[in-house]
Amino acid sequence: MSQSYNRGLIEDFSRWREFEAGMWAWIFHKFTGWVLIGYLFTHIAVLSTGIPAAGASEAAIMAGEDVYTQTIVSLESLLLVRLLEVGLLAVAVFHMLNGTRLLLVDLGVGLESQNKSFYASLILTGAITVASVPTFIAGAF
Amino acid sequence: MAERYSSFESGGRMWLFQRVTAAFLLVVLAFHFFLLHFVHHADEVSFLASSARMEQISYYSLMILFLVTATFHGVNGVYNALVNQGLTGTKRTVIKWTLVAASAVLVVQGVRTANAWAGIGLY
Amino acid sequence: MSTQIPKQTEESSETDAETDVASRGDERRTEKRRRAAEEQARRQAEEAEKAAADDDTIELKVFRYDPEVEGKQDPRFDTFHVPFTKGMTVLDALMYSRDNYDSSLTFRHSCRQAVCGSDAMFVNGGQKLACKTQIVELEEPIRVEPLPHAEVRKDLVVDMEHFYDQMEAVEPYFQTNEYPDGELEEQRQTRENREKVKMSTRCIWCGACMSSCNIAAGDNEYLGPAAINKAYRFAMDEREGEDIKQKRLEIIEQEHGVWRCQTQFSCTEVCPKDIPLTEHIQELKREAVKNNLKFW
Amino acid sequence: MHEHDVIVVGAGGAGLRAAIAAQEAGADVAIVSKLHPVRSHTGAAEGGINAALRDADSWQDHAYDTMKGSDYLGDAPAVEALCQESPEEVIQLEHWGMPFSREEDGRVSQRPFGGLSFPRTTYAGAETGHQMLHTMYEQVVKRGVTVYDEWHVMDLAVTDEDDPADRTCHGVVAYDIQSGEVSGFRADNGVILATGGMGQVFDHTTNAVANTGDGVAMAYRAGVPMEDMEFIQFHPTTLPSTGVLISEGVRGEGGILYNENGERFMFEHGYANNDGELASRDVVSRAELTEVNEGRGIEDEYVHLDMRHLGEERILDRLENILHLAEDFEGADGLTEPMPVKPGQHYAMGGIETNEHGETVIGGLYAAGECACASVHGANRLGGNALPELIVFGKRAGRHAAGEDMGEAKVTTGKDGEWEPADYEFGVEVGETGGRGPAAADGGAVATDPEGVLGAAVERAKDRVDALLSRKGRNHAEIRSKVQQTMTANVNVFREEERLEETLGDLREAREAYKDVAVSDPSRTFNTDLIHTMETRNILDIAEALTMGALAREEFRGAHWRKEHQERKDENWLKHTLVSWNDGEPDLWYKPAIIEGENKTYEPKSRSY
Ligand SMILES: Cc1cc2nc3c(=O)[nH]c(=O)nc-3n(C[C@H](O)[C@H](O)[C@H](O)COP(=O)(O)OP(=O)(O)OC[C@H]3O[C@@H](n4cnc5c(N)ncnc54)[C@H](O)[C@@H]3O)c2cc1C
Ligand code: HEM
Ligand code: SF4
Ligand code: F3S
Ligand code: FES
Repeated sequence: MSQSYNRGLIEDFSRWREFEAGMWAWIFHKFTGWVLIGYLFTHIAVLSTGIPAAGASEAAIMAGEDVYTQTIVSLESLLLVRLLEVGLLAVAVFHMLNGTRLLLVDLGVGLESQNKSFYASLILTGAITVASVPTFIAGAF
Repeated sequence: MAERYSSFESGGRMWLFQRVTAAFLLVVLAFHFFLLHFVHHADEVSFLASSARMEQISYYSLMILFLVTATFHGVNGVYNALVNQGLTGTKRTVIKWTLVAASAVLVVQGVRTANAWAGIGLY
Repeated sequence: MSTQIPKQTEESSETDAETDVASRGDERRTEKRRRAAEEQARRQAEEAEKAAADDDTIELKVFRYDPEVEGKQDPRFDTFHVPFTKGMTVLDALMYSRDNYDSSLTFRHSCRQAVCGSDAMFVNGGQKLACKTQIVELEEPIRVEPLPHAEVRKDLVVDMEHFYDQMEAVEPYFQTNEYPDGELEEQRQTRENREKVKMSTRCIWCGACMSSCNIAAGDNEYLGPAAINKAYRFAMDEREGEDIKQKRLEIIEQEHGVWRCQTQFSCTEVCPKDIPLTEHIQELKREAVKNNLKFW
Repeated sequence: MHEHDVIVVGAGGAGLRAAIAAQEAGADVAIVSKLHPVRSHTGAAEGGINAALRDADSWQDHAYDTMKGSDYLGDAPAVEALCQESPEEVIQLEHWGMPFSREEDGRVSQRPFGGLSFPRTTYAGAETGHQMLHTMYEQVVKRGVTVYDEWHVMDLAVTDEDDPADRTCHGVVAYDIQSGEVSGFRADNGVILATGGMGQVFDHTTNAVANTGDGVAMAYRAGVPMEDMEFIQFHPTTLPSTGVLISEGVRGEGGILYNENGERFMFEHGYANNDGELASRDVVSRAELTEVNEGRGIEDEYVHLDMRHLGEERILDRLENILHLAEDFEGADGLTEPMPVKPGQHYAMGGIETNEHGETVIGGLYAAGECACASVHGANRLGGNALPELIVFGKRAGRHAAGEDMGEAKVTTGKDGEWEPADYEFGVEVGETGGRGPAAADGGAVATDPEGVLGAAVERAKDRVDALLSRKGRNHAEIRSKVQQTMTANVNVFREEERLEETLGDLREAREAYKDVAVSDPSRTFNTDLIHTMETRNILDIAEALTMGALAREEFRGAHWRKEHQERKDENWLKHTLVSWNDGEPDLWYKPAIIEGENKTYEPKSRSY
């Protein structure tokens, strides 16, 4: 048998340009899923400061001077963290909306309009994200 | 001829759990976001407020369930994604158990935190 | 159950190739290869000139590769200028290029009417059936490549063995435990049921769907949309009966079966026969879950 | 070398059915095909399969219709076998799961078809052939029959005897398209040819690019006569650029044909004052070509088939697939513009001479399907009669080859029964140019033991491939296209003596040119240039025999129209034309058609509907 040529990366050359809705949805869902699980780990790590905080004095807790409250407050005062939170919201909202789309697809509902529902997820994600910016940024300055 | 063995018997089950947890998360995550960013603002979070919420048994159990389902959903999702990209053999077994371990750590740590807030002595 | 060429033919052809090395024929062939390459270069130059003079031509960039021929071992793109005629398809343009410019241009084709499934290829970044793709619908220059995620044998020809293996792995043949009595009695089937399997029976084994699926690209053992669709065709046929359906569900539920599908929908998008592949796969998943719930 | 009891060449409907039958009869079978089975052109058939399934119908009626349709050139024993066995074969397909269209009560649907006295055309939507092909391939997969796909069969291995009737076929020689290997396939019991149509002899055809009549040419060179080659069916509505078939349904629904001047020529030029567009296939084809020849064609090539007046709703409802075909293959929108159409070659009634068991005159060599001539279609094939031919004669050939006793055949082969020589003088020399090989049969070998015969055939094939690959010369494409053009210009629906002679001259030139043919692609991997070059040789042989038959047959029967001879001449011409490759020289002869059936004689009547 003649050896045959493996095109490696060439295979995917120019493929993305023809990606249709379903493919983008798949990629975005993957991405957002990974971000979310990543966040879940960090989130729990940050919240764990609540464990040492529980050992603090009553007064400190009442005054909000425990490790936990301090950590959160100082994090929340950083603009970067606020922006990241907006990003997280966008990611979560997209994952939820597209996740709903996927659940419907699994139930065999709306397979015909799967591209439309993807675009709808995108637009809604955008809208919700923009609408929530004031709430998220409030008090950061 | 493609092999037709099945070491993945529970494929259908895992698939179903992924969907069921997704449906559950859909509701709880929305609630979570709403409560902690819109009703209460994130920058107003304090140990006091958190523990006040956690002391309610219903909220506590919801959050534990939230943690467990999210962990399962997220980790199983990652595992599936890797398997779908062609992860096989020893590598796959190693990653599988690593993920299980990570999940365990996550859940334990999460429960401990919740306990701390709720004033349950176990942390 | 194998309908493939037994492996030994591969070996014997190898030895053939070896004994050939010393032969005179081979020397002549080497010489000819060199000449062919020169000839090719000359023709291309001529052709480009001609094309420049004529503006009603289309520009085709075609992937070329041949493991045996010098100058083609490293893949490259050749440009062909083909005079446009109304109704011209990508396949027509390729045939014109082959018959008029370079007779070594290689691609599979036969029916020219989208029923034999020979000529699925990668045209301007999408899986298309060349004979069913009108030139006017494409942006120029038209880039023609072999199907992605398959091994290239030569030019636009890819190895289809893997695809065939997957198709044949799902017991793709009708099975039933009871036939009607009476010599000339057919099995009854309702119109609704025939309607249900109708689309799934239209598959022409072109492999476009398999090539477009990222999961199939990553997991070589994934049955792929076409094979699952084939399984669907039988699982949903009421003539087969319940216990056979049970068996079919087990087949599609295997590790590399339906659960692999991530509803990318690209298979459905590219299928030249408009088979709702994703829908069929999803339906099988639900059938499988329903079935499993009975046992869990 | 490979060895099996039965080797089936070709994996279309006929080949697959033959393989299944032989396997069921206990033989070790292998299929050798230049295309993967599901790529075979059987998949293109749309209309349906004729079978007398219902109580109100009978196989006798089907046989009567078929004899009449054949213009009495069918052989009654073969026609009766076809009609008797078609029902059980169709039910067999149903039992194998073929998704036929269904009636309310769940039984398979049947529809009316041209020339049939009962609606007995069983169908699966507009894709009957596709469903049939895939259903049978599924059975082949199930049975684990060995399939050597993408192996191009080059030649037969037959013993070297002077009389073809004494020759025996021991196998075939094939070229592996993937690797370039030439290998022998020994058949202990028999070789079944099922290589399908030969549409590529013409420029414009509904047939696939792979339909080059290889089996017919191979058998011919080995000594089997070609029968009734002059009878070619042309379809009046095919798309000009690809030859894709636009079904008769469009005209059935009321589609109208117009010429360049917008005249409804079927009426305005008096081709068919009663039926107009709905006249029979050959009449409409001739009318269209007359328009074009007289300068009223569009772009001097085609006419328009207009269905816009039917209204969008009706078109979408009944003719939706036609819209897709015109759009995909011609870039024409049937809703807003007329569709271009012209006549195209569609089906070859003639082929390898066989009896009703599929046996040829050479021992151990069988043929079935479109490449064979049993003969059931005679001078004209009825729509829906080719698919049943595949399954009925495929099965018969398969069983016989596997050694089943099927009784004495009533149809004779070779110069066994009654026959007469033709004393037609061709103005041009025909047959092989240049020298001859050592063996009497081309493809034969001087050796007499099976191994030796096959070995010699393999050696010769290897030499031929080596020669084609290493020498310098002409490209075959030029020659092929010349042959196709002259055939379409002169041997199509209109046949005049002078132009037929002219074509023989052109073919002679093409044969001369072919002597210098060479393959410019030096590769051993998937060398389609080489395959096409070998096919062109087959096209040449077939074109020649076809034209000879068309010249010699001085009458108008079925699809064969002669300008100088405008009537059917039953006294002289109730006989088959045969052309044998006699030591490189075509030998033209006749044998009587058999109109006596089992219980009745099919007396020729005028063929009017
Ligand atoms: C568009 C169209 C519509 C039709 N509609 C109908 C209809 O409605 N009803 C009806 O009854 N008939 C119909 N017919 C006719 C009928 O479909 C054909 O006559 C029939 O399918 C031929 O089948 P086959 O098995 O003989 O050959 P094919 O299906 O053509 O198969 C030939 C096989 O031989 C193989 N082969 C050829 N040469 C070689 C070689 N050198 N070496 C190895 N293998 C080789 C090929 O690979 C292929 O597998 C239609 C035909 C066409 C073109
Ligand atoms: C809020 C509601 C949510 C919904 C409706 C949802 C829905 C889904 C669905 C249906 C899938 C399966 C995709 C497939 O297998 O084809 C999925 C995958 C995934 N989800 Fe969620 N999800 C939600 C929340 C979350 C959360 C909170 C996390 C993080 C912990 C998360 C992480 C993931 C990951 C990592 C994947 C795998 C992504 C991949 O395929 O690579 N999801 N989600
Ligand atoms: S399902 Fe569609 S794309 Fe896939 S092989 Fe069949 S016809 Fe081709
Ligand atoms: S592209 Fe692949 S992931 Fe599923 S929907 Fe189609 S099989
Ligand atoms: S040539 Fe047959 S599908 Fe395109």
